[in-house]
Amino acid sequence: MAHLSADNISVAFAGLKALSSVTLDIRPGQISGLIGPNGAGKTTLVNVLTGFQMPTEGSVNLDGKPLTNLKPHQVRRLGIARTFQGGRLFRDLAVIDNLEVTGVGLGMSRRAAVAEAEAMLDWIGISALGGRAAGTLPYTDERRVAIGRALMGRPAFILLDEPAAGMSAQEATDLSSLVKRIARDLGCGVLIIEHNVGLVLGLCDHIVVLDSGAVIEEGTPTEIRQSEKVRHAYMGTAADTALPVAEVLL
Amino acid sequence: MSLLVLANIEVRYGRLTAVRGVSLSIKDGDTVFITGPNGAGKSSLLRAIAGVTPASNGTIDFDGYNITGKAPEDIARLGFSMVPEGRDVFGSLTIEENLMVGTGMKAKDRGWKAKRAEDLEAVYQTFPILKERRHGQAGLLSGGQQQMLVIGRALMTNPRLIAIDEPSLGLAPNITDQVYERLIALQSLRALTLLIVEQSSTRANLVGGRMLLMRGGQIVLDGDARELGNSAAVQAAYFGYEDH
Amino acid sequence: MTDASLSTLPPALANPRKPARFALARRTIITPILLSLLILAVAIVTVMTGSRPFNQAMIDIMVRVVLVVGLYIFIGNSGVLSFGHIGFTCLGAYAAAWLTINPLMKKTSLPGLPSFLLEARLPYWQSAIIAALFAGLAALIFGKVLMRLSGIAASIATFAVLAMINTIYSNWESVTGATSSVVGIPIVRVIWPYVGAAIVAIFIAWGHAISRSGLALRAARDEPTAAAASGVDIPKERLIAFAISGVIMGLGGAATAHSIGVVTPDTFYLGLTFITLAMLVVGGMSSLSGAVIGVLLLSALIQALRWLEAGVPLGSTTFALPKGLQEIALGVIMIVILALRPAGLIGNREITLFRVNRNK
Amino acid sequence: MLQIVFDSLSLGSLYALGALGIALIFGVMRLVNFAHGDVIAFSIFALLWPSTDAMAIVFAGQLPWYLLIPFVLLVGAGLSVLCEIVVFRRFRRANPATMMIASFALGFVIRYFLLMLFTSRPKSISLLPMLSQPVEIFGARLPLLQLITIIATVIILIGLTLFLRRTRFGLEMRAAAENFSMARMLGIRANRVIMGAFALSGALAGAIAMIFGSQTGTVDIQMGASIMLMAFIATVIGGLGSLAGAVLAGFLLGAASVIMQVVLPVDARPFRDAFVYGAVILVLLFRPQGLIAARGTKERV
Amino acid sequence: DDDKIVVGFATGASGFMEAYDKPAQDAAMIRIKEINAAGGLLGKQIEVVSADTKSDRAEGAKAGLSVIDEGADLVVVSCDYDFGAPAALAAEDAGLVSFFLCAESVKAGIQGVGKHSFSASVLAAVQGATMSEWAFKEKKAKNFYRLLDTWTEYNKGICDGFDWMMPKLEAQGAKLVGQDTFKNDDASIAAQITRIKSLPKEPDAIMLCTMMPGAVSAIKQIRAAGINSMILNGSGVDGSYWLSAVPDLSNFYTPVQGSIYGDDPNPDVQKFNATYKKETGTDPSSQYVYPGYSMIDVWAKAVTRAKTTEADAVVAELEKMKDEPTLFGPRTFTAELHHQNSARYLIVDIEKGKPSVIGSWTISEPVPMNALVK
Ligand SMILES: Nc1ncnc2c1ncn2[C@@H]1O[C@H](COP(=O)(O)OP(=O)(O)OP(=O)(O)O)[C@@H](O)[C@H]1O
Ligand SMILES: Nc1ncnc2c1ncn2[C@@H]1O[C@H](COP(=O)(O)OP(=O)(O)OP(=O)(O)O)[C@@H](O)[C@H]1O
Ligand SMILES: [Mg+2]
Ligand SMILES: [Mg+2]
Repeated sequence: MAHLSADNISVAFAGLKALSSVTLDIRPGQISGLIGPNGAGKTTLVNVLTGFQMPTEGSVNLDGKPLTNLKPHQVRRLGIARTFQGGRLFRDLAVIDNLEVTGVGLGMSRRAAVAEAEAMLDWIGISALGGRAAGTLPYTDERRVAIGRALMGRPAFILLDEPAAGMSAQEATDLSSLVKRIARDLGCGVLIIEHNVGLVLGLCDHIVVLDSGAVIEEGTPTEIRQSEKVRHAYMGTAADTALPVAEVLL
Repeated sequence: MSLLVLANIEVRYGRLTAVRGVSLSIKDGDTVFITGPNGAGKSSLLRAIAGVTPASNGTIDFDGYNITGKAPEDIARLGFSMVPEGRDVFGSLTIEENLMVGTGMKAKDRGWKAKRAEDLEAVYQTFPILKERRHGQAGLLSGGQQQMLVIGRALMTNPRLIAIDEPSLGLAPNITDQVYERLIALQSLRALTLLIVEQSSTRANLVGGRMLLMRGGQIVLDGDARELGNSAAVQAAYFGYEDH
Repeated sequence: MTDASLSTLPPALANPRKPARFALARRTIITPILLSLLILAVAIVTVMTGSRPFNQAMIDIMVRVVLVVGLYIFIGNSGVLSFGHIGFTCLGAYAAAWLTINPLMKKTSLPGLPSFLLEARLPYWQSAIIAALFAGLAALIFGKVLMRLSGIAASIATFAVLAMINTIYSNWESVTGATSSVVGIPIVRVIWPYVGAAIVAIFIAWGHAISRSGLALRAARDEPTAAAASGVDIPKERLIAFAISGVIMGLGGAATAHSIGVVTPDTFYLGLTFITLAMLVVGGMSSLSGAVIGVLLLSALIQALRWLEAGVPLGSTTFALPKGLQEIALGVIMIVILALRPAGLIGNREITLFRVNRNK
Repeated sequence: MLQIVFDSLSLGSLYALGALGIALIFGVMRLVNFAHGDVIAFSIFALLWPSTDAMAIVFAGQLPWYLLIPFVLLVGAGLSVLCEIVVFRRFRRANPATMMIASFALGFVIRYFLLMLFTSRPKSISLLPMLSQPVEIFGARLPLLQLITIIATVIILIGLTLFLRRTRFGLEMRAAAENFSMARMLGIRANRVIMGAFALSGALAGAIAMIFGSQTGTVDIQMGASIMLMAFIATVIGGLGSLAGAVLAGFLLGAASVIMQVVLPVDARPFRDAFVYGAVILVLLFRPQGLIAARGTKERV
Repeated sequence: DDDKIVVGFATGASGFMEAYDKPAQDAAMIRIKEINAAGGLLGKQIEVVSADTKSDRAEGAKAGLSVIDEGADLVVVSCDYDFGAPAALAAEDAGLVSFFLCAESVKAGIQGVGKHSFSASVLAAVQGATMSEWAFKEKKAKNFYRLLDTWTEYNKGICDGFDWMMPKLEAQGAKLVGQDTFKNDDASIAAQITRIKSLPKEPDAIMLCTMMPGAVSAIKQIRAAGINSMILNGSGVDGSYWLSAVPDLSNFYTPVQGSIYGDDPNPDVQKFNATYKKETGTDPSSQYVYPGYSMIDVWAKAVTRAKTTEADAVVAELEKMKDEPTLFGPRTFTAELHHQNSARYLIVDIEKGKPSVIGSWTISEPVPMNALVK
């Protein structure tokens, strides 16, 4: 069974240790959460997993085979997709073409790529946006298009970097159910970075907490919620107020 | 006394009208939250006040001056500080340089250097990570760190009114708490007026103050944040928003 | 890629309905057809006037169309400004010269040519094809090295290529005749071959634009990071466009050579680089229609200004612009157009029958 | 040997000064200012009366040096600021290619304006003739002018760097350069700041014009073009946005050119530039971000 | 039509070439006026049509076609070979005689354009050969240094002539002590100068094969470096307009076809200079005005002798000319060469910034074809 793992990853930027010996597993159909304070190294870890950042130490493995020296596009072709903290849509292209690009990048014909892109927009529930230029979309829609783009070619893994940032409670709820469907219906292994604790707790099977580049806690949502360490390092009042949302989802 | 008065503001992007006829008056020292669903026109409204996307219609008064159609720098110099959505850090400058950029307009005042150093220390206290990285390049900060930086930078200009578009964007929950604590402290310290856009009303419920709910480019609700709470009216406003 | 047994894949996703074959081609082919018709119309008017200088002027325009469309293929789709493409035009022009000049003349003027070239004397259309391929090959080789670069570094590197080609061709006495004009190239003064070359260039550019490679390249133009994360091999897609545009630039070079009958290295240097780039940008850098219309409009403008400068009879007096004002006016008009329409006259749209369409 | 060093430095300092002027504007506006070369030409033509005769009619060229130099610098600065106000201001939001073509068109306008006034024929002018005397230092003989050029370049570089790093104007300029509209939201009078940058760049163009004019004794409407090209290349291989990089690369280009001239056999010397440009490509391949990568050129994902 | 003869000028009336084409064309007009005043050519008046090449090659072809369409019997093209060739080729195509106003490359003629094409000036190689032989013979220069600006064919042509002459002089004791190249627009030639300075002894003469504007820059830098060798040049540096740039320039020699300095040994040249001034308002700025005059002169003679303007007949008459006298020295055309491979040159010497004719020189034998076409 497919299995993406980061083994003992360390990354240093000119003296700054962004990650130290982080190990992480992602499995198909599972939703893993990655949380932690600002600057903990979450985005950096995703960058390492997708070939945008060379680790100083450690390796990334897909089914036991190392990916560490591959370029981003090669990693993507192996079925590891991601979104970005900023939207990074192809602003001048139509929404449908944004998705098509990934299809084409993965080696589909344009015909096949269009077909899949249409189906994908439909599946996400944003077919109406297909013809819009991506540059004019409001924030939330941008996020959903980005997810749709990452799902093209139905990758085995998808890594989402703060997909719910700036969303209202309602929109976050919608997003949660989309992520669940991705894991369940597409069998994707999902890694989600979020500061919306309620959403993460309600959604994930497994959560990893980073702080200053190191894993400080790991476990099920319940375990994480009860962890004093996590509460101290990360959660503020949000941990309490956000709970109702999580409950709704569960 | 009203610090900011908007009369019938309209913002257009080509054929699309993002803000339609918003009138509003904000008192000195107020805390005002603007919430509302995606695409409601919240950011557009702020940008119009700041003079970056000039309003196509209506008038804006700030501190007794008519600032309609004025250049952003002139508006900023009157004491209106804006933190736009998305992180507009000056990536190639150091963190400390970023914080200093907006402090030049006070250079005429007496003792401004001491005041500036004080402000800087205060920002560093709120966000210790910024101090730690003060000579580092701002563009390399993580998303949340950049958000701290832009909020700190706006505070450094010592504004009368600070308008923040989604302050919690990308911030860890405990940092968000700190940001609010700091803002509220400043407010009691020197009557800072707050104009905050937040997607969700949760924070407004917690902090209190006035809450406006925007939808479709208009203000559809205006009331006390705690009173409105999760009231049916707010729910209606959100759910009245047909998603797609 | 996914373990199908694990998931209950929604049927629409498992087996999406493909659009009809060539749907995209059929939807967009109207653009190159309209552009070609436009060019044909110009040519027909030219032939009807029967004026030789006018015919020559229109031949020039056709050559420019080829060159600017060649530029568009790379610059328009990749967003990387290239200052080097006219170098490939130079290669094409000299290759055409080598292949078509009377061997007797070549033996005295270009004695350093390899014997198969010394002996060669091909009809112009064959030489044009070989010249185009030769330039394309050179683009492929240079591109292989350069396409790793992006942004302004890539622009400068392409400029360095141009400067190298120019320096070598300006000094390699026995093969290129150095800075002196190489003459003896058969002059083709009929407009049709040039029209043909322009139309071929337009269709190749269109074919590339709707190809997978064209789409991927346009995506990478906006957001290289996201494109890489979408599986796009950016250097490779750039290289494809670079090589194809190299071919077209080479074709344009051959056309230039046959249109005036002489080639010199400095014809293919900064002046031509800038005027072609200007035509592309003024027309609309990221649109094929922009490329073609940019050439036609700017050329028409230049022609009109020249005509004004030469003097136009206005009733009993002649109205003439002072000498030199033509260039100044041209510069001013370009600035005004760009200030009003920073994305160029056409923007990033394409003309179609029904309405102006957003670029695919 | 020492002679070669001085030869390299004196050629390099011209490129370096040019590169500074270009880097300054590029830093502020992402504008590759192709009109810079024409500002250089204009500054020196301002010393002549417009006339289409072959003989130059000197106008301000006979001023004493302490008036002459400020005059030329002012002309450069003034024209440059004028270009900003009349043309470049309208292109704040345009993409770099559009701006570049606009600058090229503007350069074209300036060039043909000069051509209309002065014809295309190069004109001669004797500027600061006292600087043509050779001087001897450390056993190397070089014209006084070259020595002054080298020293002036170094001083200008240091002064400019300090100015941009240490003063508020510098900070505001760099901020405006990076994000124009955000800078304005922070109360920066961005238009003035940018005008300041253009003035500096124009004054640098004036300085080059002075030096070049005194060195060659010729004024020619094309004279700025080749320096401008080399300067542009220097700006890029130096590391965009890095003034020190631009200067370093300017000197290196000068050195490369001089050294190739010295070491190449006579038959290969005409191909000198091909070698120089080959070296440029190599540098770019190994350091695409430039010799001295400016901060902020690395974009993080 | 038959009541007039048309001369078409496809020359640069604007842009870079204008500075060179216009004066020569003005001189040609003077000759045309004279002919018309004297009753015309074959009894017909000469009419002039012109088209601007905009100093651009592609425009040049158009300009050529345009004057041909207007019925030109003679097509006069740009001074420079590279810029004139497209129009000349158009004329050749149409079977018309073409004349380059002052091109000095052998290709401006049979070897480049074709058998109906001529140049009004003298080959650049003759200038290099003249100067070196003259310097050796008259100035007793022994050690020569060769400095070539690779920018144009014209520059190379001067040095080709020098290269052809040098072995002959070496047989008599001269010596080539070094050589170097530069490019016209090089911002500095410091490295080249260093090479000269590192010679054990300053050379007696530097053969400087270059043209404006780089020439002034090179001369100035050479003198600024303290090198006082005699500098030998081609005609391209003739004119006093640039002398202010190198104050007190001395030991500087240029070959010219006629003197613009008022000291030409031939009084008719002085008369021409006066006419030129009357017609154009300015004195001739360099010797390059003169070929324009000689050109119309020889062509008109050929037409008169052929009694037609028909190209082949006129060419045949031109090719019969041997030492045909003109105001600016004799002219010879043959079936092999439509250009002067030998000429009487006046030598202009500049001392303390003052130019004056100090003698004349004709090379001992014409430059042979194999030195011209390499
Ligand atoms: N390219 C880089 N150069 C230098 N430092 C970097 C670089 N990339 C990241 N960092 C630093 O590494 C640390 C981890 O950054 P990262 O972006 O991974 O944090 P994060 O966990 O995603 O934070 P956030 O929640 O704020 O987005 C931060 O301190 C950041 O400044
Ligand atoms: N630059 C622009 N060009 C065109 N349309 C725009 C532009 N900016 C915003 N819009 C449109 O204006 C409307 C209002 O946008 P605005 O950004 O003000 O909403 P918002 O309330 O801030 O939403 P969000 O919560 O997503 O930030 C949206 O429909 C948006 O698509
Ligand atoms: Mg992050
Ligand atoms: Mg918003």
